Amino acid sequence: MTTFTFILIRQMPGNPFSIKVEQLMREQNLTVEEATNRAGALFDFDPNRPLLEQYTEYMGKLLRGDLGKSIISSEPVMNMLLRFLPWTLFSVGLGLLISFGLGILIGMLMAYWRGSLFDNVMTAFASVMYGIPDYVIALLLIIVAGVQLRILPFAQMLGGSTPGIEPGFRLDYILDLLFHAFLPVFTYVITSLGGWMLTMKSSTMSTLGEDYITVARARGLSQRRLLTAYIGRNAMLPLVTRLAISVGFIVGGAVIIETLYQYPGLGRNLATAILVRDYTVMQGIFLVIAISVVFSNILADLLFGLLDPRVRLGKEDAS
Amino acid sequence: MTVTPAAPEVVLSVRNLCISYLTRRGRLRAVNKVSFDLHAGETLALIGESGCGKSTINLGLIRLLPPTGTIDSGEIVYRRRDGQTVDVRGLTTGQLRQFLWRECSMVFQGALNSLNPVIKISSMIYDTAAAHGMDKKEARDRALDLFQKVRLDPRRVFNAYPHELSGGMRQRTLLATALLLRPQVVLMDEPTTAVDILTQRSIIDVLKRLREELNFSVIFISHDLAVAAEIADTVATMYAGEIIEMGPVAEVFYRPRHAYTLGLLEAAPRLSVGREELHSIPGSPPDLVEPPPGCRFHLRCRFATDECRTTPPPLTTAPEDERHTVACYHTATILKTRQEELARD
Amino acid sequence: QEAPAGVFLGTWPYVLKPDHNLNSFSPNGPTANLGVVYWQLVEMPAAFYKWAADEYVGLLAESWGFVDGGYELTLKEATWSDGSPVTADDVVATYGIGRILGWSQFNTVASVEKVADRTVRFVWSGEPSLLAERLILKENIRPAATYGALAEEALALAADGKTRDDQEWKDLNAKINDFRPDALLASGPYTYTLDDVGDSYMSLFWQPNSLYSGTVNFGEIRLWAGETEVTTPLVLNGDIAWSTNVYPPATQQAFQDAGIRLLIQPRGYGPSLLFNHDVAPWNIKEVRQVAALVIDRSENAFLTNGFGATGTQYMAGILDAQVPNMLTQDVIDQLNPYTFNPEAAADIMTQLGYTRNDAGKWVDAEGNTIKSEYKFPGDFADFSAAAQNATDQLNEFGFDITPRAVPWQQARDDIFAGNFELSVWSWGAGSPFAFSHLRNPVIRFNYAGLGEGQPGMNFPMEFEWRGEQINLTDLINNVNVGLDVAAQQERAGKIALILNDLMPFIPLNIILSTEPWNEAELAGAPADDDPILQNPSSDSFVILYLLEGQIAPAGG
Amino acid sequence: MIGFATIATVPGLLIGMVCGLIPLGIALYYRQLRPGLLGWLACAFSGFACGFLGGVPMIVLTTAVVISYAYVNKQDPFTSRAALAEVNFEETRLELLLRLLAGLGNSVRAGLVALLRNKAGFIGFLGVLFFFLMSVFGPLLIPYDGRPHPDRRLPESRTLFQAPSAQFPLGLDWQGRDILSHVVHGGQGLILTAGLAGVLTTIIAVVLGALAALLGGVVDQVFSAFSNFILTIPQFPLLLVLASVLTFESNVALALLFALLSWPTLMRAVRAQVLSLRERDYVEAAIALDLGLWHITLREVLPNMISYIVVNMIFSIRVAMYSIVGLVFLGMVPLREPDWGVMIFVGRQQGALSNSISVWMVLAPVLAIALFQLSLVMFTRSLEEVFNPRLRSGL
Amino acid sequence: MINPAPAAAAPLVALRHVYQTYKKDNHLLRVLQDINLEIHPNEILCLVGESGCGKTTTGKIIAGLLTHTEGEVLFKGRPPASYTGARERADLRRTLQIVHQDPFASLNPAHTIGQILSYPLQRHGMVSGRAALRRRIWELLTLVDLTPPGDVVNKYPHQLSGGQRQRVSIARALTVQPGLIVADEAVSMVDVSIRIGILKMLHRLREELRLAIVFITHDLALAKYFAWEGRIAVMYLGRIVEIGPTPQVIGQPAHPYTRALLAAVPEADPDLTRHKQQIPLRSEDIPALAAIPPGCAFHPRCPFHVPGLCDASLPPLAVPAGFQQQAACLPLHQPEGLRRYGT
Ligand SMILES: Nc1ncnc2c1ncn2[C@@H]1O[C@H](COP(=O)(O)OP(=O)(O)OP(=O)(O)O)[C@@H](O)[C@H]1O
Ligand SMILES: Nc1ncnc2c1ncn2[C@@H]1O[C@H](COP(=O)(O)OP(=O)(O)OP(=O)(O)O)[C@@H](O)[C@H]1O
Ligand SMILES: [Mg+2]
Ligand SMILES: [Mg+2]
Repeated sequence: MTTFTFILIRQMPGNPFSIKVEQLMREQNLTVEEATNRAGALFDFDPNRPLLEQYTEYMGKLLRGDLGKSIISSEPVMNMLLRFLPWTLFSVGLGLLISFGLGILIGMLMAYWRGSLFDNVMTAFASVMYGIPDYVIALLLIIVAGVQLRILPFAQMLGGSTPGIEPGFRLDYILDLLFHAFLPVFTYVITSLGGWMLTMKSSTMSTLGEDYITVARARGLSQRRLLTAYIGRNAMLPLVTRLAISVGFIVGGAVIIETLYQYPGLGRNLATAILVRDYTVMQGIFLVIAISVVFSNILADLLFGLLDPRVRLGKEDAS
Repeated sequence: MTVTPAAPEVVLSVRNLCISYLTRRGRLRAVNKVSFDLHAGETLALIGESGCGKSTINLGLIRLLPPTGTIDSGEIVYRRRDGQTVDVRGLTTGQLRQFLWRECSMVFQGALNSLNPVIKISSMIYDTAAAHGMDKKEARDRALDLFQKVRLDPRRVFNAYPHELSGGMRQRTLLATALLLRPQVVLMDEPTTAVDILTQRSIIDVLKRLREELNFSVIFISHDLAVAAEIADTVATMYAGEIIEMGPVAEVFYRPRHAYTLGLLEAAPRLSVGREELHSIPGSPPDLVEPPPGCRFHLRCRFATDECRTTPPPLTTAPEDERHTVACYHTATILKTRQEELARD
Repeated sequence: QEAPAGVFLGTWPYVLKPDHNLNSFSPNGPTANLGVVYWQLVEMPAAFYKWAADEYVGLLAESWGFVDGGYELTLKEATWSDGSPVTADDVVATYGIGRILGWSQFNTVASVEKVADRTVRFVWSGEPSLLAERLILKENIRPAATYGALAEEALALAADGKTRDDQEWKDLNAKINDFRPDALLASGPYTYTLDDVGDSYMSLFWQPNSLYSGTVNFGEIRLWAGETEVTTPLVLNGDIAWSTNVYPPATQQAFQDAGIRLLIQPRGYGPSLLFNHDVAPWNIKEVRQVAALVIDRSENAFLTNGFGATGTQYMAGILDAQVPNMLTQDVIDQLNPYTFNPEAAADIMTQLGYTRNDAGKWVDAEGNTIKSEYKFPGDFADFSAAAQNATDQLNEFGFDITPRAVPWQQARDDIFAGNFELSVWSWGAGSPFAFSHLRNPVIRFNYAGLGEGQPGMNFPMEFEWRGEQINLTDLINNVNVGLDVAAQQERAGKIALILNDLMPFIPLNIILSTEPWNEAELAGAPADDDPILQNPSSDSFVILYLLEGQIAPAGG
Repeated sequence: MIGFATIATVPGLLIGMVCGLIPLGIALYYRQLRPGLLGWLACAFSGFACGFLGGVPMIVLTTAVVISYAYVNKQDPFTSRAALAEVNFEETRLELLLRLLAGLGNSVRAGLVALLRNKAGFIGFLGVLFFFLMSVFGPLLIPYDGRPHPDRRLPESRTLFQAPSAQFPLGLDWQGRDILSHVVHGGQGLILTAGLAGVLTTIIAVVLGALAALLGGVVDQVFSAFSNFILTIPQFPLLLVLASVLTFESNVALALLFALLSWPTLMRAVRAQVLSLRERDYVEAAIALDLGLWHITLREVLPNMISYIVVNMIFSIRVAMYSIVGLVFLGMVPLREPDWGVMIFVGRQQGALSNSISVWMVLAPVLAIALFQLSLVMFTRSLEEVFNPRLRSGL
Repeated sequence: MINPAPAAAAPLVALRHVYQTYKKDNHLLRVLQDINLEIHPNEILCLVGESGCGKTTTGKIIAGLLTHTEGEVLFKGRPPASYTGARERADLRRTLQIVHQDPFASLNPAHTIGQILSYPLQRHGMVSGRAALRRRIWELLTLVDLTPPGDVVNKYPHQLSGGQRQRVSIARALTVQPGLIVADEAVSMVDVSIRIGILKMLHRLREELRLAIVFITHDLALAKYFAWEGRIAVMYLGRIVEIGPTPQVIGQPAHPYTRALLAAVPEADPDLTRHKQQIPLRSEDIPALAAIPPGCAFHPRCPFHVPGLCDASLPPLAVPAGFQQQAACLPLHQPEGLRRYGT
């Protein structure tokens, strides 16, 4: 995987050097010579070095847990990852959890009241939402809610936190974080909600047909207990695996959204890194993506085992 | 011999119950004008082939039909221990919830599917208790006691997940749970189908004993005549949604008056007789969306006459025993055939 | 002294922490993060250039001028934000490091010497030129207090006669890049610390010790991060009062509808259609001329950027606004204007032996249409619009061209590698010198200005033209040499005529900077006809007007 | 070339009308005028829509339907209640053909009925049909507006964008072109490419998944490892690189690329499905009857997966559509207009979303895509019924 | 009574010391142990036992659908490996057919009954020509009492009732003219009223077509009825514990397990069943296959077990004194065996 991405990334058109030249020319209106000279002095990166040599060096470092330094800023890539990853995990994770929670709730109710107006409206809503790209939703959200209706103070909401606020375990800081996370989280929720709703609906439908639901009814259980412990929990099981797997795509999915909302996460960082061809940073982020995909698959297994005693005990039996 | 309660007090009285399902092809009348009385401590066995509406009656009695099923008409009257009567059809959802399990509980076909696979037996017990205002401690004690009674290792089962139990254990667990709130009536839908012989035996034995100890009434659904013969006080034969014959167990087995009951008896192999001649009932069950006119059984009946083909036979009472009712035109012939067969053995 | 109350709301796509640093020699330092305009409010250059008047206004410089064999610069009595004076040492240190970094000033400058406390002298190595003067006056001067130690090492290396091929030199270069100062000493009225860099905006804060601290009207300059798409709603909402991004016409319309003024300034470039001269028939001069004739450049301009672009008028390889300065009227009169004329173009095609087929496409003798792929950077709204429209127009005339969007990095690399048939890139320059205009793109995107194995457009630079043997590379490289303006005009004129005739590329249009300026928040912008608006956006009036206090919070 | 080239042209119509004469003639022979006329219309219509590609297969289908009406009265020996000795099992080739056609016709009819039965599914079907008709016949009604119209600029306006008006129901785009015409013309390519991508994904996934499940062992492990590998590849740089190396000139190449990137998930599902189907009793019976691997794969396993495969194929089509739009959005595909994806791309680039007069350039294609996808989702419900013999014949 | 073993003819299928072991999560599941069986042409053998005791596994090994882990299986006296050549192997394959338990799962829902029957007929060239094919289908359907055949031939399996489907399964097995049919719980999922009809039909087929039938069931009454003329083999935890002619095994069971089973079966006769004497087991639960008790596997549940004997060594399957069937019970083989039980 690493090898593949390594080669892949170096094959991308453009290199950090020439891109910097272009940027200098465009932004500072320098002439080619000026820009070339300035850029030349800025990098200790040699695009003409043999790929194999670069590769062996990189892999050697990687094995020691060293992801190298950013070509552009000489910042150790590991530091950058550690700095940006929490934002992405927080926002996408929150979005995922909320959409998952809401999705299974609505999906369950849809199945429970299947055929009703609520069900039909929600099904249509979910299917339509599923078809609209997330960036379009994000742009519409800004323009309509932020600019035209002015119901969102979206300028203040950009970024990860209000500049100057002191990080800490304080209510105002946490509220500030939530305030800033609102836009991306809302977008993630809106775009992924439909999928969860539809899957949960079909899962609930099949659970509703199970005998133990009828038996539970016959035992006179309250509606709430029935919906949560019997219908909800069982119908949720197959979705949990998918939830865990989507965790793996957290990082990859956030690029455009984070850029639009200026959210300081890994996605926005990836976008910048790709733009300036910061090879080492890209490499680091892709590694994170690959690891998280693998990790989430393991997580899926674990979670499933945790929630479904059949699997859990099956494992214990074996040992 | 047949146990006849001295003062047969009716706990459940069903009159002209009609239940139908909405299907693609139209209304499917799964239960048609069914009436019976269930007495205190009595075990009523409903027998009949697959699809004749046994489970539907069962679900109808406690109003847990699937969304496509509706009770079209009829009366279900339940008599509580304090003598008050309850019209089950008239209960509100909340009342129904209170009614269920406390007064009338059930054991379903297929033990594995009747238990929620992801919660422990203990939480199932607690849930049930909580829904009926029984406190945790009491529920636990009672459950452990019942587990003991159904010959389970109480502690192990109480803390187990369903999949950790074998089929027989699950079925006995269900039986114990059904008795948790000391109901007067337990509905049992084929509790011994698809279990092994030895397990079936233990369930039968346990059921018999509990019934004596706790004195509840049972509606026992089965298509296995042998099981019905062993535990029922009263047997009702169902065909195509109707009860076509009902009476004390000995009456029905030794003096059947309906061609279908006779057919069932003739098709049941017995171990303790040597080589025997058995017969099956030809044909297959009728379509319930468009049931045949006249006697619903006439297409498969070897005694059928023109009368059978046009007019449904009325329910009549046997002269020997007024508890024995039957809907057939040829009761005498059938009775004679059966007696000859019995004599031959 | 109290900080003024106003907040200036601007925008710049700065880099986030931790990439962000305060080393203004490093790629992610203030240089890049503030952009030319705002950087000059922190580390000021010697002077500000007014284009229309062709004169410099001193910022840090008190006096400046050519002296025998060199150039002398005397600084005003200014102080850095820590209170220490700005001196000649600062200039020496700045250039000491600049030499290691290979600044282009050193193409003509041999050394920078301290003459007096506040005076430095630049000693020429080559021929003095106005271009060299401009580079000197526009360079931002950095504090020796911060970079002095590095500068000393640098000067020592230079004194030892080391060159950029020496390892010490390379090591020092790396050391300079890795240097991370804790604070940004400012000669201008604003500075910032890394704590002021937020995710969504960063702030420059007023400091009292600058020459201009007393005149500016803003206590804070707030820069919102983000590119066009991100800043659009912020401008609409009034969170950004002035933005230098390029907005597409629909957005400009939205600004106008929202009552936001649009300031028009030159931007210093425009899209040009590049031919690959290895690909038939684009290697035929007449075919290129035909292409120039059949593209309605004002339509193309309008679609490129609405009123933010004008169709090229002179077709001389020099931005229209500079043509009257750089060329003589005589030459201007000789230039073929390539007015939109499909009939004339059709005639040329017929003469070349092409015929039109049933579908209206031009075909050669074998019946082949003139098929080409037009590669353009899909992520640049203006270039891609220009390219798409040019394609449309060429196809309308009867060529058979497919547009193909690629990421801009690839488009650029493909042009360098000669891996294209038609493409689009910028022409012109934001510079008052013909050299910068003329080399772009014929040298920049041609083998002449590229490395080995990079043919670029592969336009032959040595050829016979009107009976004369021409070496176009030499001609262009020497166009601005010396201080004789008339001679420079003459040389430029010749090149212009060559380009106008051979059409190695088609300068489609000239993009203007259409900058939203929210008058509800900012007062003091010049009137539309104010000559200062002829300054291109890199020499924006905002620099001067802010420092001089002409720009103020509206209503305040 | 004749084929898709004859879409919605007079030759196409003629082809269809001529094709339709066959079912019509047969219908007249059997005195079944109504199905005959319907068959003729269907042929004419699909010939009009797809030329030979539509007309010729339609002959077979409609003829079969016609015959299925007529054949009811024919005596199939099997439908007789006579004794074995009295039954004649011989039949001529013509009779066989008729019998087979009648069977096909009955299936078609049953399929149609199943299609119409599910309400949501039917609405979905109508939606899909609408988009199909719009793409094929829309161009006949609404000519493509491809040239910029600087002349349409409203006084005082800085752009050529215009809000919807009576003349231009969806407004004008950044070049002053009619957005409606772009919506009508722009679906073809996208739908076709996405459809192709979905089909290819499904084919790859089904073939590999079935092979992995049926052959097991090393093959299984290799395929599974490979699918895992594909899943962890960061797709974004891969696309960037591929876009710089390849030109996605043809829809086929683009579709293939998508198929190559998106088969793994479906393949896993198919593998699991085949594994479970392989355990079915009827497969064991087929083994006991020594019917051979081919028979088992094609006749026993595959038919029971068809519904699953088709539903997943539609799902893949939706995903492909979404991804292609994304790819266009990133500007990595030749921007051939008219195309919904290109509209979104250019619209965003031209700032269309910032302004209520211009927002339709993006909203219109987005809604078109969303509605098309909605139709597909709903349509799958009907398809499930069509492919399930249990539901289909439970009339 | 009838032990149909004309010693000369080789048995159709012979199992000699067959073991079947599965590995599951590091456990060894000993599903079958030391199974010895011979099935002769036209014979009825009935396998009975509780769920999971290995009946289906044995059946599949007999039908050649499953390879065993140890021991020897001979088909017509030869090991399967000796069947070389496609033709020979195909012939062998076709000799052995299976009818599954679940009539819903054993017919492919995607094909009509006609198709289901025609595939094997065509594949093996059992008929030539379309007319012959259709005639043969007609015959087969008539043979299994699906009359008139026209009513079912064009239907899909789901349009038939369970009994009809089971008949189709049987007809399908008959397409290739097998010598042996393994009927794995073939009637346990069809309705009581129709079971007997199918069993009668199987009997008839056996006579008409000289079939051998291995009948697997857990219903002893049914086994008794069906296999009256054949043998019954009682299995417990992967072993045969008793095998012999049906009337003997049912009428005079030897092994305690068989006796417990027989006693536990309720009878369709109220008086009889309520007065049947029960044999109380020592434990309700059957041990797991992964942990089969040592010695006689039944000893932890056996009311007659002799400590130190039953749990120590494996009982051999032999004919105890006074019995005509073989049984694997140590106390029975001891001189005082019969007395201990008080038969
Ligand atoms: N949810 C339902 N929708 C439509 N029809 C149903 C439904 N449930 C049952 N039926 C039909 O109602 C009739 C009676 O079904 P029921 O389940 O009561 O039979 P049963 O006697 O319990 O059969 P079994 O012995 O197989 O359990 C059958 O014909 C069945 O097909
Ligand atoms: N492929 C397999 N892998 C692991 N265990 C298996 C496998 N096949 C069968 N078994 C186990 O072997 C045992 C015997 O199975 P078998 O199906 O032969 O029992 P059976 O007597 O037919 O039971 P039933 O009456 O339930 O059909 C069971 O415990 C089963 O779990
Ligand atoms: Mg039932
Ligand atoms: Mg089995």
